[in-house]
Amino acid sequence: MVRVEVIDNVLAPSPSRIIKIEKMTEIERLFHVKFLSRDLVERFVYRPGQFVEVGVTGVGEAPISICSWREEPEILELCIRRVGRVTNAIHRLKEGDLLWIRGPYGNGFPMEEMEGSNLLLIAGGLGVAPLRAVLQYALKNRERYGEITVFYGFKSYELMLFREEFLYLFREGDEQKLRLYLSYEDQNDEKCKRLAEERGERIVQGVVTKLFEKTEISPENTYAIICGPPIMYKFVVKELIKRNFKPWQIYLTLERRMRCGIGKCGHCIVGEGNSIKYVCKDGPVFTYWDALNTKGMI
Amino acid sequence: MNRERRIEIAEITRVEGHGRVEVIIEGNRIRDVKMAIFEGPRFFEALVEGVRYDIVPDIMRRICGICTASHSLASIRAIEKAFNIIPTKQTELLRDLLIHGEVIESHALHLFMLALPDYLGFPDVIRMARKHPEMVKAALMLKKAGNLVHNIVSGREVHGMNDMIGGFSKVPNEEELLKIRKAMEESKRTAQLAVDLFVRAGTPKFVESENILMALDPGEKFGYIGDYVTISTGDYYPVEEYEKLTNEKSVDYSHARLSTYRGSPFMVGALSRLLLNGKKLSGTARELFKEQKDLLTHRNSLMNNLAQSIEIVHCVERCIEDIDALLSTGLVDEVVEIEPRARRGVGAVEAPRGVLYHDYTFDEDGRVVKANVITPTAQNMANIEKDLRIATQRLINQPDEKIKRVLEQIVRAYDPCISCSVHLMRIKS
Amino acid sequence: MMYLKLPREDFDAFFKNLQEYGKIYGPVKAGSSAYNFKEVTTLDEMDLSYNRTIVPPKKFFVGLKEKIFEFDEKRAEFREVIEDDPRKVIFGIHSCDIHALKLLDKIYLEDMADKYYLERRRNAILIGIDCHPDEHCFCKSMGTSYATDGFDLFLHEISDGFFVRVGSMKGHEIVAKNKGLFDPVGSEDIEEFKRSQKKRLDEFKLELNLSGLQDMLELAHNSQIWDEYAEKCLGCGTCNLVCPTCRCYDVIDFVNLDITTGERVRRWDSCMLRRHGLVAGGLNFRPTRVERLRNRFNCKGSLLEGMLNCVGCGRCTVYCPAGIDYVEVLRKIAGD
Amino acid sequence: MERPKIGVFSLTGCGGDQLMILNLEDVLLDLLSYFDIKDFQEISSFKEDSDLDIAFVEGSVSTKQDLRKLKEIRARCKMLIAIGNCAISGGIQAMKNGQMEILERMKRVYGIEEDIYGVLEPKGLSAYVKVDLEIPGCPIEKEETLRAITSILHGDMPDQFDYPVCVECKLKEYPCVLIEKNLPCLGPIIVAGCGARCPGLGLPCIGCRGPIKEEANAAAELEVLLSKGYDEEHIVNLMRIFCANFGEIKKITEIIRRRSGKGRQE
Ligand SMILES: Cc1cc2nc3c(=O)[nH]c(=O)nc-3n(C[C@H](O)[C@H](O)[C@H](O)COP(=O)(O)OP(=O)(O)OC[C@H]3O[C@@H](n4cnc5c(N)ncnc54)[C@H](O)[C@@H]3O)c2cc1C
Ligand code: SF4
Ligand code: SF4
Ligand code: SF4
Repeated sequence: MVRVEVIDNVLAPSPSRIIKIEKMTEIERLFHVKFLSRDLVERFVYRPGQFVEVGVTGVGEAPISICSWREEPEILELCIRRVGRVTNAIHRLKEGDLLWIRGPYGNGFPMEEMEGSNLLLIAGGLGVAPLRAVLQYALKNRERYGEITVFYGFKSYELMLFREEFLYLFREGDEQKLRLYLSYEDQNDEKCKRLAEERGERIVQGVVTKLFEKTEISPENTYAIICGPPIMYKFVVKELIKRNFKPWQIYLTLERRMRCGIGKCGHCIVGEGNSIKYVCKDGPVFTYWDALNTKGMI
Repeated sequence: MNRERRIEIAEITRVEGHGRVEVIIEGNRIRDVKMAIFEGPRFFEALVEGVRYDIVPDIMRRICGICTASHSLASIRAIEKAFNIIPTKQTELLRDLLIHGEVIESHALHLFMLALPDYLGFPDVIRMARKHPEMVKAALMLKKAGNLVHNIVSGREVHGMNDMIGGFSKVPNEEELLKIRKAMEESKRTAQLAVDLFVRAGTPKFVESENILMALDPGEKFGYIGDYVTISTGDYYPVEEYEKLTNEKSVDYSHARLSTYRGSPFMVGALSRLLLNGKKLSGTARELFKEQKDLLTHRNSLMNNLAQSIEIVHCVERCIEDIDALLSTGLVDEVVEIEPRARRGVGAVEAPRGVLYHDYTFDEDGRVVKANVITPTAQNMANIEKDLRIATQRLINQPDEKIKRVLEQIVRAYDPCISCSVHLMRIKS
Repeated sequence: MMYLKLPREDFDAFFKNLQEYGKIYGPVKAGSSAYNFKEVTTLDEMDLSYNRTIVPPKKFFVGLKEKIFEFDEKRAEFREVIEDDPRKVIFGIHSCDIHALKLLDKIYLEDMADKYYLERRRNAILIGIDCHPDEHCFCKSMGTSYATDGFDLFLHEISDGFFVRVGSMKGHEIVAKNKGLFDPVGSEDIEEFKRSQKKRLDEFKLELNLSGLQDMLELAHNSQIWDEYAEKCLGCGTCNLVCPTCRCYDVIDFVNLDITTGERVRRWDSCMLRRHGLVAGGLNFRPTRVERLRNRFNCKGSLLEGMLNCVGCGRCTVYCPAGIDYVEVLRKIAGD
Repeated sequence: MERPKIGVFSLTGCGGDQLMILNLEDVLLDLLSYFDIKDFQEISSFKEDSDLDIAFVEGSVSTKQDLRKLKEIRARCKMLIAIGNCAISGGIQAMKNGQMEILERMKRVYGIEEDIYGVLEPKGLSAYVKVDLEIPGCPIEKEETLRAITSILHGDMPDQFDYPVCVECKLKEYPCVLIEKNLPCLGPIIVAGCGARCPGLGLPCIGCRGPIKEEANAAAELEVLLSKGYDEEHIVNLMRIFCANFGEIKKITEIIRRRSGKGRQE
C-alpha cells in the first residue's frame, strides 16, 4: 500500500479559550481568545486586515476579522455581531469556554508598503473592527507613518463599538498625532450632541461621508482604507475620487459568504470574464483599482 | 325527577386522532352515549374530484398516517378494477408483504404503546419503559420490523410512494428482502410475548354482548386482501355492494349517522377477522388461535387486543413466507400498461382496524368523477357506542373515575383511527 | 511517453489484476441514457462506450456529501475522518474529466492543500479510455479532447485490443507488474492509433468559438440574455452539481443524540442556489437568477486558476431540466 | 441542562408526523428521556397544563376549534415548531383552497349544505400565529427531525434546507426522471431534505415537502411540464397537492385560468 506522509489538515481548527467577553452593544461582543497550544501562538503570524475562521462545534464556522494587533499574538480580539447560527452560538458562550480557530487567512493590509505615508481610515459600523487592528498597528509603529486621520461613523452613541477607546482618542488622540472624526446618524442622540458641544469640529450628525466636510483631505502621499457595509463604499469612494485619490491609493476590505477561507469552497468568488478572484485569499483587502476591474466587487 | 349524571372524557388519549366520550345518565337509565369526533374534516372525496387517476393514490394514502399502505392499496385496487388491470403474481406477493408489514407496525404500536399501559397500570409507554425497559425495547424492534417492510416495499414508513397502480416502481432486491426476513425471524419471540401478555391480562366482562362481525374473505389463506365480505350472520357480498353493509343511518339513540348492517351495529377488525377466517390460519398463529379459542369470543370486543396479538404472530410468519416465495422465483422489473376507462371500481382491504373501502368513478380521460371512502373506524363507531352503553349500564353504581377508565379502555380496544374516519358525521356539541 | 499494446485476450486479466490497487470503479448504466461510476468486479458490468456519467469523477476526491471531522465537545476534540478507502482504480475516465481533475488539483492542492483530496488523489489510479463525441460534446473546442497527462494509463481501442499510453510512474509500475499481458506496439498499431484519432476528431459536431470569450462575457454584463434565460431557469443547481470543474462546497455540523459529540460534513454546493451569495443581514450578492446565471457562466468562462473552467463535457446541457443549452448561451453572448 | 418541557399536539391531519417521531424506534426512548413530556395525547394519558419550552404541532388549522387550540398552545409555549406540511401550509386538504368553497365541499362529501363543523379553509400555523421553526414533509423525515431536535437541545436552531430536491437527486447520482422518462417531476421547485426519495425510486417528486418559499420558479416548471405534453389542469392539480397555499403556485393557477379562460372547478 502506498503510504502518504502525514500532512497538516488545513481545515482542522485549533482550540482556544475565551478569556474575556466584553459586551459592546446588544448584538456585538468583544471576545478575547487565547490559543491553548503554545506552538500555535508561534506559528500564528498575522497582519491587520486578516481574518480567522471561528467555529463552534455542532454549529459551524464563520469568518471573523482579527480586530486587534499585538506583536505577540498571545491573545486575539474578535468583535462579533450576532446575526445567524454561528454568531448566535458564539454569543451564548461564556468566559472559559472554547472557540475553534483556523487561520490567519486573507491578504491583510500592506502595512509595509504604506510606510512613510499618511493614513486615512474610514470605518462604518462593524467595519471598525478590522480597522482597529490597522490603527493599533500604526500607533504601535507610529514613527513609520505620517498623518493618521480616522473617520468613524455609527448609528448612535449606544451602537458605537469600542466606545471607550475611540472616545479617548477623540479627546486625547492629538497627543499621538491622530485626528479622529466621528459621525452619528440618530438626530435625537443626546449623548452625541453633548460630544458635539465638547468638540464640535470633530463630530457631525449624518453619514460618514459628511466628515469630508470637516477637514481637508489631501491625496498627497496618502492611503485611504475603508471598511463598512457594502453600500458605504460607493459613496466614500466617490468623495475620495473627487479629492483626486488614485484608485490604487484606496484600500477596501470586503465581505462574502465563506466556508473554507482558503480558496476552495468557492463561495466568495467575485468578478466576471477577465478578472475573477477569491475574496478569501486574493482579498479580503483590495484596492479600488481591483474593484474597478472586477465587476460586482463592490 | 331523577338527577342527571354526566360522565365525560374530554379527550381520549392514546388513540390516533381526537375524540371524546360523553355519557348522560338519568337515575338508573342511560339517556345518551356519544362518542364525538372533533377531528377537522378534510374532504378527501372532494379533493380528488377532477384529478387524473395516476395521482389519486398519492392523495388518498394521506388519509391516514398509520394505515397508509391500506389506503394506498384500497385506492390502487379500486383503480385497477375500474381499468381492468390484473396485477402480476409478484405484485400480489409484494402487496401481501406490504400489508402484513403494516399490520405488524400498527398492531405493535397499538398493543404495546397504547393499550398495554392500561393493563400494567401506567399512563404511558414512556413510564412503562422505566419499569419494563427490555419489553419496550423488544416491542420497538417488532414495530421497526413492520416499518422495515414499509420502508423497503413502499419507500418509507408513512405515505410510501413506491406502490402504484399496476405494481411497484422499484422492485425490492434480494438483499433488501433478506433484511426484512432477518428482522422478522428476530421478531418472532416478541410477537408471541404479546399474546402471552394479553392472555394474562385477563378478560374483563363488562362489555359482553352479541356482536355482528364483518371481514373480507381473504381467499384460501388468512390475509388482508379480498373482494368479498363475509358476515357472522352467514351473509356474503361482493365489495361492490359495500353500501348495503355500511348503511349510514340515523339510529334512535344517537343523533349521528352510524354504520349499521340491517339496522344493527357491527364490528370490524382483528377479532372479526380471526373469528370469521381463523380456520385459514396456519403455523404458530393457528396453534395460538386454537389454544385461545375460549377467550376469543365474539361476545367480548375487548378481546380485539388478544386477536391483534395473534395476528402479529401470523403476520411475522407470513412476511417470511411471502419473501421466500418471492425469492424462489426471482424478482423482475415489470411494466404495466394503463388505459383509463370511464368506469367505476371498488377496492377493499383489511386495514389493521378493519375493512376499508375506496370507491371511484372515472370519466373517459381517467379523471375522478366521484369518490367515496368508508373507513373501519367509521364502521365500528356504532358498535363502540353500543359497548359504551352496555358497560356504563353494568358499572352504573361505580364512581365516575372507574367508569371513565373502563370506557376509555373499550374505545382503545377498537384501536380507533379517528383521523381517517373521514366519513363520520358527528357534530361536536 | 511509453506506448504498449494490450491485446484483447489479455484485457480481462489486466482488469482483474488491477484489483490489487484498490476497488475498481467504472461506468455503469444507471437509466435509459445515464451512467454512473460504480464499483465493478467484472468487465461486463461496465459500458465502456458510455458518453458521460451523471456526476463527474470529482466525487472520488471530494465526496458528494462526506464527513470530514468528528468532534467531542467534552473532550475538546476534533478528529479528522476520511470515510472511504482512498485506494481506488477509476477505470474508463474520459479525457475531458481528466482535464477537469487537473483544474481541481490546482484548487485543492496548490497553496494549502486539502488533505482529503490529496490522500485520495495520491492513492487513486486513473485509467483513461477513448470516447466518441455525441451531439453535446464540445471538448474539442475547449482543447480538452485529448489528455496528454493527468492519467496513469490511457487506453485507445484498436481492432485487436488497446493502444496504451503510460502516463505516470504508477502507470509504469502497473505495466511492469503485468509485463506478460502487454506487447510492444508495432507499426500497424501506430498507424491504426493515428487513424482512429483522426477519425475521432472528425466526429465532433458541436463547436464553440472561444476567442475573446472573457471579454464577451464581461461586455454582456447588462445583456438581456441573462434575463431571458433566468426566466427559464429553475434554479435547481443541477448544472453545477454535474459539472466536473465546479468546486463549491458547503459545510454543516450535526450533533448526535448525546448532545456532546457530532460531525462536520461537507457537500457539493451550487452557485445557482439562493444561499450561495447570502451574507449577514440578509444581503445577497446574487439576489436573483439573473445574477446567478451570469455568475455561473462567467465563472465557467473565466481563467480562474490559470485555465479555462469548462472542459466541454456537455453535462450541464444534458441534465438541465429546463433544457438550457450552455453552448447556445455562450454563442449568444459572443454574438455568434 | 434542565429537561425542556414539551408538548406534542395535533390539529387536523393524518397523524403521520407524530408517528414519524414514534418511528424513531432505535433512539426513541433515549430521545424522549431528554424531555419532560407534559402533553402527548397520541401516546400518553399523562397531561399537565403547565408552560412549555417547546410545542410540536402537527396538522392544519381547519376548524375554529383547531384555531382555538393553536392559540392556547402558542400562549403556553416558548418555542412553537410546526411539523409536517399540514402545519406549515395547510397540507393536502388545502388542495382546493380558492377553487372550491367549503360549503361546496360539505355538499359533495356529506350531502348537506351547512357548515356543521365550524370549518375554516385549511391553512398552516403561521397564517395565524408566530412559528419558530418549520420541519417540512408529508410526512416529516426522521433524520431531519432528529437533527433539528439535537440541534435545539444543543442550544441552537437547526440549519434548514433552502435548496431543491434536484440537488439531493444529483448528490445521490439518480438519473433525472424528468429528462429520462418525461415524468412530471416537481423536484426543481421543492425543498430538499428527503434525499430525493421519489426520483430514487424512479418516480416523479410530487412535492410533499412544499416549495422553496419566495424562490421556486413555478412558472418555468409549468413551461417545462407543458413542453413534456402534460395538460394544464393536470399540472395545476399536481402542484396544488401540497403547495396550494403558496404564492408561487397560486400564481400558476391564475396564469392558467387566464390562459384557458376556464377553470374546471369554478
Ligand atoms: C473576511 C470577513 C471578515 C468578517 N469579519 C467579521 C467580524 O469581525 N465581525 C463580525 O461580526 N462579522 C464578521 N464577518 C461577517 C461574519 O462572517 C458573518 O456575520 C457570519 O459568517 C454569519 O454567520 P452565522 O452562521 O452567524 O450566520 P448565518 O446563519 O450563516 O446567517 C448569515 C445571514 O444569512 C442569512 N440567512 C441565513 N440563513 C437564512 C435563511 N434560511 N433564509 C434567509 N436568510 C438566511 C441571514 O441574513 C443571516 O443574517 C466577516 C466576514 C468576512 C467574509
Ligand atoms: S440545471 Fe438548468 S434549470 Fe437548473 S440551475 Fe442550471 S441552468 Fe438553471
Ligand atoms: S428527477 Fe426530479 S428532482 Fe431529480 S434532477 Fe430531475 S427534476 Fe430534479
Ligand atoms: S421526492 Fe418530493 S414527493 Fe418524494 S419524498 Fe421528496 S419531496 Fe416528497
